[in-house]
Amino acid sequence: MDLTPHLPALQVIVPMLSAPLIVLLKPRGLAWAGATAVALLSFAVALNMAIAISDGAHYRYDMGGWAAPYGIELSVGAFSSLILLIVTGAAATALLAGRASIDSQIEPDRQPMFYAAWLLALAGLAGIAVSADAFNIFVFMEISSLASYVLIAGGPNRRALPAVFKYLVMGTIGATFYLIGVGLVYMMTGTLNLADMEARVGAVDDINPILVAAGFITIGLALKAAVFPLHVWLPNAYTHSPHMVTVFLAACATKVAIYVLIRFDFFVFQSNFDWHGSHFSSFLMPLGLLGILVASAVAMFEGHIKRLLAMSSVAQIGYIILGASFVTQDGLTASAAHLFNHALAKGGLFLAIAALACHYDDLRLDRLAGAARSMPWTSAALAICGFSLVGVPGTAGFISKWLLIDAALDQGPFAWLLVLIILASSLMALAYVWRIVETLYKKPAVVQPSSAGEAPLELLLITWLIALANIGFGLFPQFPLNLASAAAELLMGHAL
Amino acid sequence: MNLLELLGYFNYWVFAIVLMVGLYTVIAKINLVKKLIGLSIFQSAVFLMYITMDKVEGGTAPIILKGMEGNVFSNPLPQVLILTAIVVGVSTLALGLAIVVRIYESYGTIEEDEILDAD
Amino acid sequence: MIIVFALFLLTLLVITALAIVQTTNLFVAVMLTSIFSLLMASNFFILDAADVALTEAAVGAGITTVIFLAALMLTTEHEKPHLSRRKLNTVVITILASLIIYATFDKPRLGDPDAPVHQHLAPWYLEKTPEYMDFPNVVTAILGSFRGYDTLGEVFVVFAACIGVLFILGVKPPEGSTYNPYRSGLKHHLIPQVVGRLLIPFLVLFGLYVQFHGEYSPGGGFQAGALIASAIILYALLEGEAAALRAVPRSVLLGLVIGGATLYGGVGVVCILMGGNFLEYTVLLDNPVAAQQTGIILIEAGVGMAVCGALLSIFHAFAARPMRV
Amino acid sequence: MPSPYTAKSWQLASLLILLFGIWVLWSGIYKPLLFGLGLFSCFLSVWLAKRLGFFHHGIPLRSLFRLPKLWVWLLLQVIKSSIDVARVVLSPSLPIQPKLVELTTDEHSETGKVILGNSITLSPGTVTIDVHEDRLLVHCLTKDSEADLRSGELDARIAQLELG
Amino acid sequence: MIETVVDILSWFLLCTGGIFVLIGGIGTLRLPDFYTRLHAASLTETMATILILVGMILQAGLTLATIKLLTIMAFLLLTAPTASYALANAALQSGNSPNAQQRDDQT
Amino acid sequence: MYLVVSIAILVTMILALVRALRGPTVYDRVLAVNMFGTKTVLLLAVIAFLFGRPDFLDLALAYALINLVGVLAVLEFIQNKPRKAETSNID
Amino acid sequence: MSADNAIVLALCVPLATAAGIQVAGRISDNLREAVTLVGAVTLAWVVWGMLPALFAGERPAVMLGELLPGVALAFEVEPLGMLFAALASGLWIINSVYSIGYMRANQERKQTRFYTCFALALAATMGIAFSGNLITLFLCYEILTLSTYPLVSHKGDEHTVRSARVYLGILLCTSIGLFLPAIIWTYHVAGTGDFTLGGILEGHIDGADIGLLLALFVFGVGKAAVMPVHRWLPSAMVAPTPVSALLHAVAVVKAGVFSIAKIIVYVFGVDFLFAAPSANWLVFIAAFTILAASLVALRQQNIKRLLAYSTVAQLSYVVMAAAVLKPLAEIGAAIHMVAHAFGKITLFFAAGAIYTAAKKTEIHQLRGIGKRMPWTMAAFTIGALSMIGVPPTAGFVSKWYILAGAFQADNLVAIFTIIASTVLNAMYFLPIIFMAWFAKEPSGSKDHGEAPLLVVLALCLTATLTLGFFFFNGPVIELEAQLFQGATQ
Repeated sequence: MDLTPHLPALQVIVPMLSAPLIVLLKPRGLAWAGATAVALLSFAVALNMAIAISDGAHYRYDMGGWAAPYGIELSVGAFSSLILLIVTGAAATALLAGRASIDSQIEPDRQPMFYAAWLLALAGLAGIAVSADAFNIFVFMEISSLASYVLIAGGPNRRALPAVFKYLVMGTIGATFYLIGVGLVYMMTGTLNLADMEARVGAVDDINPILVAAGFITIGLALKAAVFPLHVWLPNAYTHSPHMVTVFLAACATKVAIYVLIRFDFFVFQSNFDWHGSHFSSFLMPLGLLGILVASAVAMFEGHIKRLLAMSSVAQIGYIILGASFVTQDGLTASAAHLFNHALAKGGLFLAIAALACHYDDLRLDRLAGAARSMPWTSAALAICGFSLVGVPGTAGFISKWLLIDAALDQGPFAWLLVLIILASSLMALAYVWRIVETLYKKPAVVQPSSAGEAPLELLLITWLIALANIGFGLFPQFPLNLASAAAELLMGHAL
Repeated sequence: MNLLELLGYFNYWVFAIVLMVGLYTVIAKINLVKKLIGLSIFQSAVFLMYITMDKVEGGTAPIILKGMEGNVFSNPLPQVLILTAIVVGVSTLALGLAIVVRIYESYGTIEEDEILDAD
Repeated sequence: MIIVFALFLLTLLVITALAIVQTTNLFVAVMLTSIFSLLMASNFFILDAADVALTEAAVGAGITTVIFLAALMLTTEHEKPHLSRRKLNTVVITILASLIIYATFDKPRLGDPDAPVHQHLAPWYLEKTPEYMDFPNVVTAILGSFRGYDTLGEVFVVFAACIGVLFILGVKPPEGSTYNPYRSGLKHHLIPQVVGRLLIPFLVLFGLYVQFHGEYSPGGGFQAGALIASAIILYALLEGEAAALRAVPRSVLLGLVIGGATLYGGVGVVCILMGGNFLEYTVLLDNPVAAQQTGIILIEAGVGMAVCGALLSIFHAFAARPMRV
Repeated sequence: MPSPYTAKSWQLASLLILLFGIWVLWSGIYKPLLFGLGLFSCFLSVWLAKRLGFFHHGIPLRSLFRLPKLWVWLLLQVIKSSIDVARVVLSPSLPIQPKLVELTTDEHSETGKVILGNSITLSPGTVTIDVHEDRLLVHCLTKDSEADLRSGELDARIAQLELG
Repeated sequence: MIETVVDILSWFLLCTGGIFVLIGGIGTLRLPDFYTRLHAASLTETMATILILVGMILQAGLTLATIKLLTIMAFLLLTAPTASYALANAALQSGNSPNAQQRDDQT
Repeated sequence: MYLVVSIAILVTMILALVRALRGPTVYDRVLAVNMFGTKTVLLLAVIAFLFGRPDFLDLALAYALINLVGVLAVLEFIQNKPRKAETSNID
Repeated sequence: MSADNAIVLALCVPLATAAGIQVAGRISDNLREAVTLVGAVTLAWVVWGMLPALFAGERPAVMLGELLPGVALAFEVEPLGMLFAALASGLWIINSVYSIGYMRANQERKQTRFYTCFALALAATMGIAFSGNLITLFLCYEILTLSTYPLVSHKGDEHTVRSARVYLGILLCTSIGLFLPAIIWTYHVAGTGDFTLGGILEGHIDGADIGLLLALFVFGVGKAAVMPVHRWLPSAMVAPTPVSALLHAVAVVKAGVFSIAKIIVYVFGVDFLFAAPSANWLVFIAAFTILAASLVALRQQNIKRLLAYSTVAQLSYVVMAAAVLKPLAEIGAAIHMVAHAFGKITLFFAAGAIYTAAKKTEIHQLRGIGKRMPWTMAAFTIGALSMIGVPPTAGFVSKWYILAGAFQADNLVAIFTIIASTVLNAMYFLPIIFMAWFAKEPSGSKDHGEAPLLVVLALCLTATLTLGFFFFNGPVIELEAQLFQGATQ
């Protein structure tokens, strides 16, 4: 039987329905294997769709057989496909690489639940990406959030707990804000389907509730996405979660929120109100810029390597937001491309850190001095991904920075200021990445690793795979770039 | 605008007030359990908003029993949404409480500032 | 008329909310939260949302209170009376409040039949439910079929919470924790015990009644799950947590959760296998109306199982945890 | 199974029938499907009840038939004492003389003691606050209610339930 | 004719029930300590419940609603004293003797 | 008529709430909460009739059940939790 | 072998050499060095093999892939790049010979890494030389920076690491902070970044923006060491001498000035820039750099630091020559790259030889050293004379062309600067030469002879080249003249 038309649904339900079954797999190896197989399958589904979509396909799916505004519609276009690739890719990669790391951080009897939560997080994030229904997005947002809280709380350090609590509180506030916004839009339009909303919002006479709704949705999602002043939950949550969870979530969790934010704003509001573009810009651009600067500056002085990278994530989110806030084809392309490239770079970095953590318990930067001597391959991969983060040419990160600056140059008289800020933050990124590299390579060792040698082979291999992908997509970025520009086209097609 | 019409907005005002009370509790209180309580108040306010919009004057609950086919019915859709949202709220709350319990076990306190001091 | 009730109940609601914020005793706050929930439920009821009211009562006033108390038991009930960042908060709150109230005046009035919400989707649902499903409760029709995917998501939210709590509380309790407050229950209280025991079968029956009459009257899988769970929680309170676990072991609870979730998803997958879309029940049987009904009964059963198992698992996870005295 | 006590099959059957009767009355929808589900539900309830120790405290069937008589009497008591309490509450001077009374009862069966205790509580003005062995601690609001209590009539009537 | 009588009777019962509820509410406010308030509460929980529910049963007549109302009544009449007992007992066991209670309240 | 009754119940609910807020002991509050719950049951039953939808009595039934569970949970809590101060006023 | 394939081969040979060195390094030192030499010779053969095609007017090109729409990874051989590539690949052989001698004699550690990075740097250099557009140039430029970092910080002690950080910091910061935006700006306004004869910016940019863009390029290409971004060059002196040679003569600084020349010629277009008044400042800043660096060099005591400042000055010759914006000057700039390469590598080799043999690093220690190390000092003298521009050395030829270009442009500033700097050059080089040959060796100094044979061989070779270039510069000029076929005829 032909499953192709069911792919959007399968993308979500395969991991989701496997989650309960994973709990039953008591021998932990089996749970891992099952989860990995499912994650790989999801990735295959996502890849399959992405390839078809880059050839111009567009998937639509009516859940339950009920047509769009009445039932829930799934819709996978270029933008969602890009996100799906990131999400499933991150989940599969981290699982493939992470068995040893997870074994060392999660007790065996809790592991089946851990893997189940993992798959739920995957399903939730994928569900957000494929859904074309405002409320359905909320439901899946909550699935993914709850599962991520669980994953993060699995960290062996007790500090994970206050961190995850903060995340829980702020995440819930964010989701609830989103819900309020959706409610207001629903109140004024009577529909929940995004496409239907787009068609009906314009006809609404009383614009104030829509305006407030846009505000609530934007703030709520900005909270979830850790956009600059609302990012306070992120650093600790990423720092103290199990390493593999950091790999997974840092690569995709906030991105999905950004995806919804951009999608909602462009599909529903931009297409109806010509002032919305400027509101959107004037709200998000300063936040993006501030985030880029402040977070980079903070990262430069961070002592803990995971916290440092978490702060850098905040800055990178700033880039993505900045690109979107231009409301131009180029800006959105840059944004979408950066979504992908940052996931690649951050994923690789956190993988390398997980590898370091195999032999170093304390991940404070000064304790890691000289690690390159005992773990040269890991350190090299870390350096490569770090350079990608900075945007050194030849790496994936460069592509998106290029696009971003290119897009910024169109931004009227203050373009030079934007470029200046982007460049300044790139230099700050260089500074903190260089700090890591230099510590690993040039400083005399302070702490002897708990055991000599490299990280487990599979972890090392995957880390290198990602590192090479950073270079590969830096030199041959056609595939993600096609998707990104198709995504931007899709979004701009909805803007006035 | 006469009084009755004004009172038609009363639900929304209460929504706004309760929402803010909840939010205030979440961000101003430093006791973790209190924060969670605030969170559930906060969410409840949203439920109120949704349910408020489902009401139709002279309508009745959307259960179309025999012989009621001609009646006016309230909007069933927000109710469905809120059913889901309530479940989500409880789930979040349970998870939050589990975390609070663990925090208390490892820190001996559930006051945020004391936890910060402890680390 | 509704306005009168609304005025009363909502004013009480606001007062209760303020009181909850003010009190420094968490136990009192939880008690007031339960009142808050009841008020909220009454409000839902007078606003014609019977299903929601039932849920809010069963979950908000019942289960939530129980779980709150179980958690308070393991922590502390006293809150230190200080606030943080008062000024900033006030500013944020004021801005948001004015934002909302600003938006208020363009909203449709309460009960305005011309409001856009009542124009677009709702009439369709009200009109088509008798046609496609042939049962009276439109809420259940939307919940189970039109937006069945949301409900699937909801079940998995519960599932996530369940495994989350089990996972988080699955670590060893700290050194020296021996005392389990729920060990003995209320064994020495004769009256509650006898009465409770007498009631339990009726409660379970009532729960099942709500489960299977979801298509005809308010209720459905979720409310039923919560009700049955509270019946068993009642037993646990009376006879001690361990006795309840002996009667309904953990594995059964987990089985319920997994089975329920899988049942729901399985129905969807079967629909795909039979040539329909995911959760398109129409393909299950030859007669589309009967197929819809069958599908909804099956998935509601799944919801009930999952919710009941999950809530009980969560309760046990808290109640079985020993503490230091 | 938590309990050594195994329920007799007639007990199970009667509970089943009772439950099914209630189901039918509650339901009001007479379709084969719902009957089937109802039967299933009743079986499930009985099974759970059995597991949860419903049958630990044997309920003498015969006393069930005498209950209505008690109820009628109790209803009169309730009305009487309700009016009393209402008067007390409403009178400006609030004429209360709260007092703790300890009652000894001849009841031995747990069920009997529960019925007694609850009956006392049901009538306003008296609240059972402790049941220990064969002694009941009762809180009375006024002298009158105390007097009623001390008359021991209720105790006697409940004792009758089990006797015959 | 019968209907009118039943109607009047039920209205009467409902009204009285309402009054008793109110009195009970007032009682919980006026009475001085926890144990005495219990009595006022039980006023609303027994007498008022019976009156109101019976009033409604009369209105409903021989319908399914009557069964439900009866069930509710049975539930309430079973659980209300149980809850009162549980509460009072808890108060007692935690060392709140009825006499000590009075002092508490005057503060 | 139902309206009158329901308003009476509402007023009583307010009184109970006042008691719950004023305390002074924990038990007073719990008593008030319990009373509040039973009054909600009555209120719902009455409103069901008031709205002409007596089939909604299920709700009242569910409330009655939930209320008992709640009170017993509270009892269990009070019993097991060593209490520092008996009276904790709302300040 | 077609010329197109040769480009790819030119990129791959050093990379393969790097890989081979890694492998061979685990087997034996001799094998490793053999691999290095084989790689160097092969590269030279490949690169020089392209010359005939170029003289024939061909422009071999290859496109590896498209990064972004319109932004491709492309390589193209043109005269300027060919000159640079030929120079670098040729000098790599000599430098390798020298390195082998130097590294062995000084028993440096981690030699495998040294040779690997060296090969990588050469690969990047080839990339820069053959880059067909701005983005490829930038990419290779950054790889060059990164691959030379381990070389500069080779010693690994705290001081070295700090200096290396300055090196890397300045180069990366300027490239990312200035060069990159300039590139993006160019792409943005012109829609392309391909190096095209006559420039691509004409008509796309005007007014003060031209000056601004030029500034971004000039200061962004930190490797050209125009003041004030010259600081990295003295810092990088902590590196071993072969590395200094690589930096100053073979690859790094040459890459810098080459980039600027290429950008001026192919991106702005000489005529376009000449007509733009806002671009005049470049001559001034270059002139300032020449004079200031020379003055600083006067005060240096350390040989290598002196040479470093001399390099700063000489580099700005190239920049200034390019900035004069007349064909003759551009040719002069190209020739000066070659001339300076020969001269400076000789000087560094000599300094390294002195360090290897006598462990002397300061100028005042050189008294009478000519007697002990006659070959070395002879080469040093030739190199120094070339720096000053005395015939018959290579330096004279290039200065002549630059001067001619300056006159052609009536650029008095340039003329004055060249004359003044020649005087200054003489002022700091002549005393050293004099001291080495004629001063009396202080008593009690260590007894030493010449440096190892390979070292001496290498430096003699470069000295010969310095002299030889004076006489046999025809092909080079012919090649570069292709740049301005129209202008010169």
